[in-house]
Amino acid sequence: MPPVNMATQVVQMLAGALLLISFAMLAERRSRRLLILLVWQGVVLVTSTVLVAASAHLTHLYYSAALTLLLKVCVLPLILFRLMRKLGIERDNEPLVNVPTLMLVGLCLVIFAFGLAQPVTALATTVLRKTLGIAIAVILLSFLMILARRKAFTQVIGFLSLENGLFFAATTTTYGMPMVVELGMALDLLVAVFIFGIFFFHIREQFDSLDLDQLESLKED
Amino acid sequence: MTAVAYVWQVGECLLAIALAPLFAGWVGQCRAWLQNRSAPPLWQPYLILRKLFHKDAALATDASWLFRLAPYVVFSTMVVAAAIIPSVTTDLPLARVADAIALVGVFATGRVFISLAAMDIGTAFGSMGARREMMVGFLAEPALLMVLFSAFMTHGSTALPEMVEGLLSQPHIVLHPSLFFSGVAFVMVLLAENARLPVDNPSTHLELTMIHEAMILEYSARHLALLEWASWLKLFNYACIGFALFMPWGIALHGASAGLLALAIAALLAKLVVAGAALALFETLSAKLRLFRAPEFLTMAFLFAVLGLLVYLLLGA
Amino acid sequence: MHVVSALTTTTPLTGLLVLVASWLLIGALGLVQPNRIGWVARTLFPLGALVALGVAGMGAMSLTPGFAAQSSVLALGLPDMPFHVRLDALSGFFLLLLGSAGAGISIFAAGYFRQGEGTAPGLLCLQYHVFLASMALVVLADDAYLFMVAWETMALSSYFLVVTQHRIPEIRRAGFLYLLMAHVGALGILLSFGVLQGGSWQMTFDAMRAAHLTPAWASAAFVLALFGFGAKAGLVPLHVWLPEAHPAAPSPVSAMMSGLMLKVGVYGLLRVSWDLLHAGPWWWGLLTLGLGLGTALYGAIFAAVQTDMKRLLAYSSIENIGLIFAGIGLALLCRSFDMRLLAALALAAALIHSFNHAFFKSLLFLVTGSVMHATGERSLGKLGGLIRYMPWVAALALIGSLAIAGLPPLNGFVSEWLLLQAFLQTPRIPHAFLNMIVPLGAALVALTAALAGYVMVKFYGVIFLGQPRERALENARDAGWLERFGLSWLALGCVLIGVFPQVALDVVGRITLQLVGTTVRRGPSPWWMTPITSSQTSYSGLWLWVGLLLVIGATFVLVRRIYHGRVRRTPPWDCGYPWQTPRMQDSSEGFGQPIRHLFGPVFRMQRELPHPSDPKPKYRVLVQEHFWHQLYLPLARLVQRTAERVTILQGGRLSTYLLYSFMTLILLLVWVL
Amino acid sequence: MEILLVLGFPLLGAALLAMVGAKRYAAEVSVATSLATLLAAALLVLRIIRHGPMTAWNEEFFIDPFNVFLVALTALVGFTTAVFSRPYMRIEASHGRLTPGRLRLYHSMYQLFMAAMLLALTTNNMGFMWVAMEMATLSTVLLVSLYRTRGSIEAAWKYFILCGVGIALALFGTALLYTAAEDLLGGEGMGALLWTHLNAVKGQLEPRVMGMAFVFLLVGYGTKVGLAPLHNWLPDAHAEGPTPVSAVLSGLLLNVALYAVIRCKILADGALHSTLPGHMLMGFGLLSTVLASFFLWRQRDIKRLFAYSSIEHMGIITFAFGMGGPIANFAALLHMTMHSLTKSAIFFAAGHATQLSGTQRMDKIRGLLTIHPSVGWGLMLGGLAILGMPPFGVFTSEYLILITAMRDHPWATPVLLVALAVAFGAIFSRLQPMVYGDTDDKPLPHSPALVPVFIHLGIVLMMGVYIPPALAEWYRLAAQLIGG
Repeated sequence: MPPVNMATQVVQMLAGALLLISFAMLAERRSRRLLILLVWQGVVLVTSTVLVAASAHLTHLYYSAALTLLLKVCVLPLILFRLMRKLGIERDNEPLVNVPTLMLVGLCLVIFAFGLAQPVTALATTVLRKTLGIAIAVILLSFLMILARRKAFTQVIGFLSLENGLFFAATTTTYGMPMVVELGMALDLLVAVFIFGIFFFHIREQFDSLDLDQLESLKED
Repeated sequence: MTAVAYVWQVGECLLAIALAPLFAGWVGQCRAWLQNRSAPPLWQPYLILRKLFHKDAALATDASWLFRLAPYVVFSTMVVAAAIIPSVTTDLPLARVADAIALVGVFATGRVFISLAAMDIGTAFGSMGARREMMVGFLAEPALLMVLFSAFMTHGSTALPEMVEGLLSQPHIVLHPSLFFSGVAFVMVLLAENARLPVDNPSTHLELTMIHEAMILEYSARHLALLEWASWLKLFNYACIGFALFMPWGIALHGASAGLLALAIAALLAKLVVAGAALALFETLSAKLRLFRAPEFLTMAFLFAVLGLLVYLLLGA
Repeated sequence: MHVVSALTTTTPLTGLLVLVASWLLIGALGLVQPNRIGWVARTLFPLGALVALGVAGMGAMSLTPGFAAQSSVLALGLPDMPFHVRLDALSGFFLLLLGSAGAGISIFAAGYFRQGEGTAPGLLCLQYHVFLASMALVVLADDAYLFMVAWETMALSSYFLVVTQHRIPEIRRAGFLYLLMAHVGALGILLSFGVLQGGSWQMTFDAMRAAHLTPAWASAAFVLALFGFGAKAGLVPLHVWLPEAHPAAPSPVSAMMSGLMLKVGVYGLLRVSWDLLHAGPWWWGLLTLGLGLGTALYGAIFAAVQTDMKRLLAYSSIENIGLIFAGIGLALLCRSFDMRLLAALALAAALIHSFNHAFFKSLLFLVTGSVMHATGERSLGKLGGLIRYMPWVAALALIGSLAIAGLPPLNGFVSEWLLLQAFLQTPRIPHAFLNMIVPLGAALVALTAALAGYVMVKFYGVIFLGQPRERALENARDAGWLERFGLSWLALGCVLIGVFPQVALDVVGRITLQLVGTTVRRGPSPWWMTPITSSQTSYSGLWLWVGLLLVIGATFVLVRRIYHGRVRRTPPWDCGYPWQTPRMQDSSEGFGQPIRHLFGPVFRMQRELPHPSDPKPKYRVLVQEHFWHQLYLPLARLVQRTAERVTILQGGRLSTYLLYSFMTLILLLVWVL
Repeated sequence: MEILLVLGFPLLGAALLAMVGAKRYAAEVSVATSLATLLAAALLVLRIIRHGPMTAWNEEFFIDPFNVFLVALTALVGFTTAVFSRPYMRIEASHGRLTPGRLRLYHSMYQLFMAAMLLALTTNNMGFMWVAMEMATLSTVLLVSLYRTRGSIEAAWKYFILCGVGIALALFGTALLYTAAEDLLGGEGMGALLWTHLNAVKGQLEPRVMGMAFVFLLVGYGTKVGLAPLHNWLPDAHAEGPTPVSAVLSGLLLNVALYAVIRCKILADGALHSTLPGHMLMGFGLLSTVLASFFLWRQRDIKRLFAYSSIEHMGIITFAFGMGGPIANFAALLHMTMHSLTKSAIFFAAGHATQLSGTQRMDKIRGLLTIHPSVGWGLMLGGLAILGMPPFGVFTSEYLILITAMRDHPWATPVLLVALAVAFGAIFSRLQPMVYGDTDDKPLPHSPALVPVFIHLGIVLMMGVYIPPALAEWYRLAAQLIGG
């Protein structure tokens, strides 16, 4: 059992922040603020990654931190901002279920996630693994967010925050994936967002709104 | 199988052929008496045959070969049947050729042919009669078969001669309750099969009700003669079956002497007299059924026969 | 010639494989010039007939006394379970049936198939010969896999033949129903085999013979087999496809399906219940017997009310299959009480009846084919009087009708005689209840046989006798020589078995020896049949023929002698009614009337009776089956409703879909926790 | 070396076609690329047959009988599909449904898709496998939305989101896998994600983590396999995309996804020492089979119909893998092959059928036999084959699966049989009126390419009655590898 040093405590604190942010995203109605929250998530992610790198003296984690910074804090939000302005979608959008219920469900999910991670964290070799529960919670929450929103744009944001959660889990629990793999993932993510962008335009020109209620024509009857 | 046996075989056939019209005449005469009519002579049927054989045959324009073939087939089936049935002696070489089941089959063959012939001309009555005949047949046939079966159960053989011998070999008369049912069923079948009241009336041409007569409407002269003869033979055969099953006394067994055989013939004649009178009486007393009722009558017969079988299986007697 | 000698030198099994292969080859050759009728019909089909004769010959060789079962393994099939083939008496018998009847049908088909009827002749030729080959393979198969493959190929090829005229919607519907039922039945058979191998995961029949099943599993296997093979053979209530599919097909195909394919179903049941399974409880027999008798009566009743000649024949096939199953059931029953002789007798009856049915039913179906070609009519209401325009077909059809009606001295009577004899022995069954109930089966058999007579008089009389019900019929022409040849071949079969029943009994004896371990008592000579004891029962087809012909001849001669023989042709008398029209004859509906009256509850009838004051009165009666409306349609509705419920899952809303995967994830996580 | 070729050709082709894809000869280029890939795959197969399993490029790639046969299958179907799509796309263009730009996108994305699948199959690194799967998703999303109709956009979006989320879950599963393996194989370097290494130490992997990891991987990759209730994207994507894409989706992508699932199952089996993963697969399999067979009853769109049938068959295969054991695995692999060959053949024929009648509504498609016999026969025979009618090979595998089920899980057999019977009734009742009867449709502007259809069906037919010993041996080896 390695000593609980400063860095790890900070990391755990950051993990809490991450969870907080995802709850905030769950509650947030405005696309613009959602995007800002996403950026914050990225920032938290980067810092935590750096800290982990520092505490564990892993050079390749620095690279991945840099990559995250570049991708999740700069590039992607930038693209999304421009898209948002182009498509003019800052309007409110109401979740399918009202916010308090969502919160409640989210709470249950967090408890469930902790319960799920408990056996793993119990026999954790690195302190950091204790954050696994939080990572799972973030993932489930963003999943919840995706399926609770009815705008294509918000779904994408949810998707990205899901990715963040994954990334957090990867870094904290396993000191990050191998570099090559991470590069590949980053590339995929980038392409994905580009395609999302393309799709927004297609959807809009076909359905003249990004409302997902329009996209319910393909079904069995 | 001695040569004598074969002689008797042929002799029995000829006897049947010869006696059949007489039996029919006797029944007719009894009926006339019972109905206070002046009776035709006993040999009336022979006169009819003679008359018919002297007429010119009038064939419908588009009668096919089947129409002309049928009378011969029907007649022959009845003769073959007569050869199988032990009316005088049980020492019949041919009886082994076809047992009771085959006998029913032979009757059926005759029926099918006469029905087909009736349909051949394509007149309204012909086809109607054919249908009715087959309707009667498909119920009467299994009934007869069931009667024979319960007899088989009691005597342990489907060959009629064996049955008779089985029955005669018993020291004292055994009463089989099953045979009562079979007997009733058999009488009903006999009436139906031979176009007798209450199912059919041989002595009318009332178009809407007739069965047998409707089928032979188009026949004349020699064909008609053969068919009439065949029908009389049929009646005779049925009577003989009845005797063989229910009152076989007097029938000569294997290797019986000439005297016994003469006795057997006498016994046969006696039985015929009684049976003819009884038949006439029954016919006089019973009224013609509506045609729709006929199937029910026959179903009754069938059920009685099956009942007889069941009773035998239950009581073992 | 050289080929023939080569075949005879090789063992029957290899010879058979070669023959089957050559069937396939002939079929493939049909695709060379699919539309040249001269090539396909006049060349290939006769070749197929020759091959069929070869198959029959090989089958016959396997039935000779000195023959021991041969088996071999092919280089085909699955890696772990290659194709096993085996030729023993049972399969040999059915090959004999297949070949001898098939030859006649093929010859007929050579004259029958013409240009421009739905599928191209070449393709028909392919499907036709694949059908034949697959049936032969089913009979030869010695492992479950080959059996199933051949079995389903048989169903498939016959399906394609059924939908030859696919432009007609009813025919498509019939084809669908047929293949669906065939497939469901095949699933049942597959399950049965799965149970039969009983733990040894060898799917060969040898392994199944060796396997020892618990009574429960054995019964399961038997019931499944009865279901599967019954569905193919047309056992009530699995028969619904049969009256639809058989009429839909071209007549030679109907003949093959009715005459041959149903027998393959019978073979399957025999193989499973007698060869693969060991003796089981008596209720197997009672079940089969009951179903068989029910089917027989049901088929006969429905045949009597049909107005379409091919449907009528189809129902009559159901009836005959019922009789065959009754025989098998009786045999099973006796086996369970170890009454060898009786079992052998019943089994022999069933087998000979299969053989007979193959001949006369094929004959009659082919006859309907000729009639349809000559008149273009299928409905009995539009036929009549053809005996004058098609004397050949009429004469041969008469033989077929008499035979199927079970009249002596033809072959149909022989098998029914044996069956009745078997029933007569049943009081000796050592079971207080059965020995009372089973003999009553004889009553049902008798009733069925009599009804068959009724049906056949209707069939023959309405088609060939009386006045033509349509003007057009008068320019109907008799069938061509190839068709006549085929018909005559089958008719000859009917007569020969009728004349020499003991020969058939001897042949079948080889099988009863294999399956039951004994044969019925041999007659003193080939023309005497005394299956039990000579005193109890005896029948001689030959002497009956001689007797009948003798008497007919004698009568004829005598009448000629005493009669002057003047004949006058006059219009029919008919009680002196002045004018006659063909419409005044009794129609097929009229013939159905007594049956409808007597067995009313069995039918589901819709009648349109004319109103007394109706200017142009119209009478219509539609007879349907209860099974269809009370068993099959509800089943279909159930599936339909379930489908409606299920489709709710695909609601079209993305969030819902995500919710599904979300819940799945949560549930699985809970599961692993 | 061969691996490099196998992956290189499609990548090069994708790049090349991205430039020249709009030209007239683009289709030929695509065909050539696929042919080259096929030959490379053949070389690879030969090498494996000669030298047995191999790893390459410091163990980043790993070829064993299991995946090499999938590589061969993928290359083959990829090639035939390319051959098919040449005339098909030409007809589409002449019907005015596609612009040259779209054609370029189509050809290049098609090759990219092939490359992604081949990478997913050949890589030894679970991370790369994930990357490749994501790549395949992205490329197919673009292919599905090729027509830019409302329907295709909607379908593509649903596909994208569902599979994207699913894939993300799979990534988390991979991360957990890494976590579990890290302590044993060391976090530095790549060791902890190499399947071979994991497989070597699977016995000691931490069970709870592995259990969780397997759940995430199963749900993730299972979404792409189309296991109910994760299947909802599948019918839409198949129905709305161009037919060649439907063919490769059904024929290949599902297989590849299933391959990933099975690789994970092998590890999970070793780690959990329990039948849990097997039971999960069986559950998914049965559920998918039954649900799909009932879905089939309500279909009006021909491509949706066969999409659901794909779900059904994927269910059967998954069930078989779940049962495990040499026979079941053998049957499952065989069924994979048979299904992808048959189903792609069906989609080829169905594609031309829709072009003939100008609609995918089955009640509008009539009388194929009369207007275009080869299309009609292709559809009919393909349909019968996919319904498990002997002598087609699909029956072989279903037969093996059924008898294994009867032995190991008798309770499941009736369920399967009911599903099969229902599916039979549903599909065949739709198939018949389309193939038979009369029609007034007009023949096609260009002659259709039905050679692939009959090649596929020919192979399927052969496998029904005769499996070459070499092939059988190969399947057996693969089955042993999967074990369970």
